[in-house]
Amino acid sequence: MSNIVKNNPVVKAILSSSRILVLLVLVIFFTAVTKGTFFSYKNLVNILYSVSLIGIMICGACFAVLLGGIDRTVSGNAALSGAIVAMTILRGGVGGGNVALAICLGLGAGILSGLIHGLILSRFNIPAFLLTLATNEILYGFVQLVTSNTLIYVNGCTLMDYIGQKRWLGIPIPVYIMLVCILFAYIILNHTVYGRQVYSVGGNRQSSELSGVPTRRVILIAYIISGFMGALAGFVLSSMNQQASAGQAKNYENNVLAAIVVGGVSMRGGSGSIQNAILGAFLIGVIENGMNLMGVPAIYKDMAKGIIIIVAVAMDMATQPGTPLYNFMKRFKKKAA
Amino acid sequence: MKQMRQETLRRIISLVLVVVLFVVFALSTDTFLTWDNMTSMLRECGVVGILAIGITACIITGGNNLSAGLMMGMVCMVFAHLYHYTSMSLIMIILICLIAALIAGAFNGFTVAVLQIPDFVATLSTGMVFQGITYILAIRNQYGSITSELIQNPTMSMLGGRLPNGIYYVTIAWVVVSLIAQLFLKKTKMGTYIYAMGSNRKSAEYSGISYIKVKMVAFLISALCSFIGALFFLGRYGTNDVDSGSALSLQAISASVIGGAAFSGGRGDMIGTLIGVLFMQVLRNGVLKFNMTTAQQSIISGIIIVLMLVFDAYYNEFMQKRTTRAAALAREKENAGK
Amino acid sequence: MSEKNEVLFEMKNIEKIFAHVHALDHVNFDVRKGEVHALLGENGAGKSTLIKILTGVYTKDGGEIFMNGKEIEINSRDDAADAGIAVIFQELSLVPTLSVYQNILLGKEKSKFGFISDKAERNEIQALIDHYGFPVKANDIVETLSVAQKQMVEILKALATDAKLIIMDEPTASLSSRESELLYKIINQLRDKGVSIIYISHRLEEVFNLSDRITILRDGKNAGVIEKEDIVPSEVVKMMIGKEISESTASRELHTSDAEVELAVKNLTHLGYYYDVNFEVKKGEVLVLTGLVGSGRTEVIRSIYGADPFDKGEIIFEGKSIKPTIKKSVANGFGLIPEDRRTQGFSPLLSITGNVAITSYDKIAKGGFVNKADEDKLGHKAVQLTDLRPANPNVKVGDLSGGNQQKAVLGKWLTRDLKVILIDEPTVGIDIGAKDEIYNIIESLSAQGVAVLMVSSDIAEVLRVAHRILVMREGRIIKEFNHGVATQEDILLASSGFVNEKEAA
Amino acid sequence: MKKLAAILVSLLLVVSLAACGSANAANANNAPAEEKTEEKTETTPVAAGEGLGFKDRTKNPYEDPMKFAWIPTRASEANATAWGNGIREELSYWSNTELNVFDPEGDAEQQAKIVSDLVAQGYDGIFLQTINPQTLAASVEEAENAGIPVVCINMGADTPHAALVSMTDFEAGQVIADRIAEELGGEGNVVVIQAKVGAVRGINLEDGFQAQLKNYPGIKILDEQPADWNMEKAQTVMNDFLTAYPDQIDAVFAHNDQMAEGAGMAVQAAGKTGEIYIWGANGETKALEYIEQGIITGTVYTNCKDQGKTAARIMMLYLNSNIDTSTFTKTPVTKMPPITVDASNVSSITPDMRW
Repeated sequence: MSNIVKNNPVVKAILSSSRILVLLVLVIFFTAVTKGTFFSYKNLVNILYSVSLIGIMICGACFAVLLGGIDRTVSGNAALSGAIVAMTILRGGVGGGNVALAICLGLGAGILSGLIHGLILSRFNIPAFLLTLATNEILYGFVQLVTSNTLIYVNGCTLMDYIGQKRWLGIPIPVYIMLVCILFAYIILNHTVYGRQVYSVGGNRQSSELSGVPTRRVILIAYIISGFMGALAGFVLSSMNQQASAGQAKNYENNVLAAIVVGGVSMRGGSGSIQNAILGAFLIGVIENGMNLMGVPAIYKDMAKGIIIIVAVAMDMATQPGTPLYNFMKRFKKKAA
Repeated sequence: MKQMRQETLRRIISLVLVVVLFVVFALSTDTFLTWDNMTSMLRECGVVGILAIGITACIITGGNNLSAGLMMGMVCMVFAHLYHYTSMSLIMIILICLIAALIAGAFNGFTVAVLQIPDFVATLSTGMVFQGITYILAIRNQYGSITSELIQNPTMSMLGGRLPNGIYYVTIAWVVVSLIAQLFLKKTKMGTYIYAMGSNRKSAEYSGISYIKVKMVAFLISALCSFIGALFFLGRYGTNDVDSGSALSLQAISASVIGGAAFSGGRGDMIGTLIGVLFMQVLRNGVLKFNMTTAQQSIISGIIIVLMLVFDAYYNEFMQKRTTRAAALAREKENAGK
Repeated sequence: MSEKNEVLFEMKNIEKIFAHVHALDHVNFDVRKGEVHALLGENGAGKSTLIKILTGVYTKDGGEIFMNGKEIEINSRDDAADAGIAVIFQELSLVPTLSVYQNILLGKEKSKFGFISDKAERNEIQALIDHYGFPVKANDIVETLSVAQKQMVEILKALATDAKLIIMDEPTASLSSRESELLYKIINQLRDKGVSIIYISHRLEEVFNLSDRITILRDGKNAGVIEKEDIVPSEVVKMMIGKEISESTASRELHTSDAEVELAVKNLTHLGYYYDVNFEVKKGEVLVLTGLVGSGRTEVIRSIYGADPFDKGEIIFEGKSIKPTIKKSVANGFGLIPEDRRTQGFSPLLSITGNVAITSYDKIAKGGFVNKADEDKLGHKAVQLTDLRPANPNVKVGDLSGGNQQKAVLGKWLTRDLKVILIDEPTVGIDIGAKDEIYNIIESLSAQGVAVLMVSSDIAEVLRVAHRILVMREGRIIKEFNHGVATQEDILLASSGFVNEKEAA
Repeated sequence: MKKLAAILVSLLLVVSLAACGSANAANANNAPAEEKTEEKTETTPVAAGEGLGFKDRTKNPYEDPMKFAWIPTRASEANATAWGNGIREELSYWSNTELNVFDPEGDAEQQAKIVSDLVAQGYDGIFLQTINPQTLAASVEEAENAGIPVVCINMGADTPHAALVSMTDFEAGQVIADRIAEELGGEGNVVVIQAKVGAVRGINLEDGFQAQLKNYPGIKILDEQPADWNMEKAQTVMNDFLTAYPDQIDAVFAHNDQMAEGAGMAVQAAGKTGEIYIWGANGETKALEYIEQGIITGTVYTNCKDQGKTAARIMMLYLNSNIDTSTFTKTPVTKMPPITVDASNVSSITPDMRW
């Protein structure tokens, strides 16, 4: 029996990726406990919907993490773009509430913020975690200026209503937007020259430099994409809520980071894929949804998320030679064999 | 000129900045340089400063500790829980809180050193676990909702109190713990090992220093600081709620890096962190004085921190270029001589 | 220098086998008390393997080690340390942010309940420093010290553990001559105090003055032990080189001597690194820059490639003077095989195909989109061109052996239509078998008309591959050899500063 | 060099220590030995008999330059904005007044720090919506003792202060419980979408709701999950409720309008609008429109702008009187009448009353 399992490629792929394993276990467990309601098409759509915002942000932040940086400004960009879009539409000043212009301004702000981060981070070697920690505060400062600390309620805009409320073929629009972003990130990372350069620079910046890869430009574009995706997520969030507020999307960067890490993208850069990062987000979404359906009191949810992340990352570490866990596993297998 | 150590110079820069900010704020508003304002500003340094001490120890080993604030919140909740639901004596409660903090510190150490999960990710998740424990231990009212409870205890409220002329006990504790930690870092064997492990792990391990032991000690120091911080937190506010301390970790990390600690490890010490905390509070307190809206405050303090980071990175680059150039010129001079 | 015949360490018929290749074959080696014993031999002759066995980094497959006559086992660095053996490697293992005395006493601090008596330790180390007259203070922070000073701290670290034997591996490689003089003085002082020293260096001049005895290794076997009195430079060199040169297949004479000049360099100068460098490389010619480490060769080719700047002089490519940048060089058909594979050569987490294709996306991508089929073809072509075994281009380069990694790095450029290839120490740390394959690749490149500019300090390799040889020393080209005329001795003597009486043409 | 920096800083602090004589600070780690003796007593800091104290105030609030501060729990929330606008509108009649907004972003300690800092800056009056009554007690007392009246809006502090103009969260919870029970005819299942775990306003609403539900044994709370005050999380939570309890949910109680609107969206998407009663609290404009559109059933409306104006008037009253509010033994409270709004009377809330 064991050799059938061992050399069957599908099984091997599943066994090797610890995350899919954890996911499978969770899905089976939740389905059993909720007597099937978990494993329904409607619930799957709900999970995708609950994960859509984080998913869009991941499609941006993933580029920065693959290059070894951690971009905490996804939330700041989201809040700023949402506020700008709402203000432009509501005030109707510029171009009479013209939606297209509002969106351009909002996404433009995200791109500008990404450009500034990219310039600083590609020129100086500052830990991205620390720089974006400070700049996120600055972005939220600007959001307060734009919204002058009030809640902007936008109810007249058909496009935002469509994105925020309507469904197409039973699936909410933000899910489609997320899927488009994932496709975009997947194509860029796996099928374009830029994607190859991201993995090369993330793995070894000096060897890429000597191979003629424009490393500074690669880093700059990564943060522009990250800024753009943050802004897009902000626009979708404002559409969902039909409002923009100064405290919007707060602390989303922790969820984005947790998902990317659970997805097996290494913090040192160079390894990990967008599919796995999204899988990480989906995994966390499944946990939250499963616990909701089981009626698990809210107070246990945070703890469960923390433990799941530790388990998922520890399983990864066990596959890397040299770590005590790896040696322990090796000794364990030897004893078992 | 003997080439100055990197963080010595960084500390001088932050010290100069503190003095500059101090003078600017003192001159431009008359409400800044009052004794009351000074003591209240030094009081604000207290709890975040004590946490920063523990976090600096973790950063020097080349790691980080994002769970310090949430651990403090957990220790507060352990105290509130025992105080509310049991009639233990104050000493017993404080003892149990200390043990809880040390266990949490050991858990951090285990996740980082044994499971080898990168510090950043590990402490992010252990922070969530501590948050969960805080929720579970929270005090409930008759309807079962989470509530917070006023701790009526003369000893505890004294901790939040101040000396007759105004300096708060928490400020004194902050300075005392800083000095103790500085002595520990500079004068003890384990202190040297913490620096060695952060600066060059391979060479430290070759000299027989165990990575797991050093990491465990660093996280236990951080746990102890969270414990002390928790006592003074309860002393000051007389109560706690479920997200007490959740924002403190990031503030403490920024303070210790501004004070000279470097994420790459092996750099920084407690005096630098003390200055970093002072810098943050002078900035925060001063900016408040200008009737700026909170928007302007966060923008200005954010920009000041970014400028400092950029200057620091530029300075390091400049020094590196200078030393390689100097070496080349030395060879040149000698070569020309031949 | 009193005759100290009492043997401190003795290694008898030491065996070491790597992948069924005899790295060490019945090697005998002994060190007397208070003696400077030099260990000489070509690259790959087994010097570093022998030292690694003595210091517990490797374990021996056969033979015994004696200390003061008694047999001892050295299986770990701690055993070596207990036996009083200290070693100073090229890449120093100090803690940059700690002070000198903290580094020296790291792990061995004396303390009362954990508290270190700072003053006592500092004075103790300062006394040791003054005793040897080192130009460094116990309180200095290591990162503020020069390379020479750091090396002295390493020596102090050995002395502090009252090491009986200090092994120095290429200590003067990156030192200026003034700093080297200081090191020689210190070595003599140590010798007078009864400390034995094993000294490994390619600088023969230095070795001949310093050492009391010389042991020569060749292809993992003893090639002779010579006392100081009867050292004859040319004899020593002959014993070192005796290795038969694996005859290269290609004819060594450049058949079309009137081949067009591909690359020319006119009095190139970069202050502090190299001065007035002039040479030309014809199409299909293999020009090798040889010389000791630190003689400026790597800096020259990095400047030609555009990775480093230069102060004066001109680089002429296909007749036109160019201001090289890496991007332009790659476009012009240049290629660089960097000095340090691991940090500069490849991206470890990418597959062979990934690494190879990174330089040729201008060819296999349209409108920014990569054509996967072409990319895979490129990967297979690279594997096939470099005869990389196992021939699977999807393996991560980080997981390959040293030789295969170098082939992958070569593959990065072979798959492009190259005009000039710059190669820096191609076969460092590669087993003998793979070396030949790399030489074949270089020869096939030359046959296709690619101008090859190579840097190498492995004399046998130089003779095997080069059409023309330039010897550099301290940033200047001091000698030119046409192949066929030069022998290993000439090159070795020239690069280590002995001008051979028979002036080569 | 490093020595100099270290000495300079510690000198700065040590000197001030020495100046104040022997520091008998009970250093934290050697905890005091004294046993906890007395019982936990009720908080009545000032001896009951003393009563109202008086103090002549030098400034005339209607002419002299006055500095006021408004510190909500989170500046970006709709009701906080409405209160702020109410205060600003009222104070703007007198040109000598100045109002600055400070946003603690939902962090109780941060709010306490801001209050004690404003005291040091010599503000004349503080408007406050406390995040946690106990956490803010110390700094509010500090302000009152400094002669700065503290008028709280909707959530006070556990110490006597100038005034509390409160919405009636507890009563609102009760009213909603009654309306739901009435609509369901005493029988049915309710799901509750709670505020952020530990948020005091959410707790008061919840307590009122649970207290009132005791009189309707037929109404059962199926499930409770927090959605942290925000709309998109509420949509997700409601979707999960609808999946977990298909066709069993009769009513939804959300701790604020935002979450009720989110629930309304989810119910609308599930095509069950009208079948499930959805109740929120606060009465922001968007909720009123959702009631008009029938997406949610109703809410407890408070005229927050009016509430802000009331608070401003009370502040000006105290500042113009010579009542020393620091001698209060109990915080006087004025309650804003909670108006239960549903489709029937939503039009009675005229546009100018909407915030």
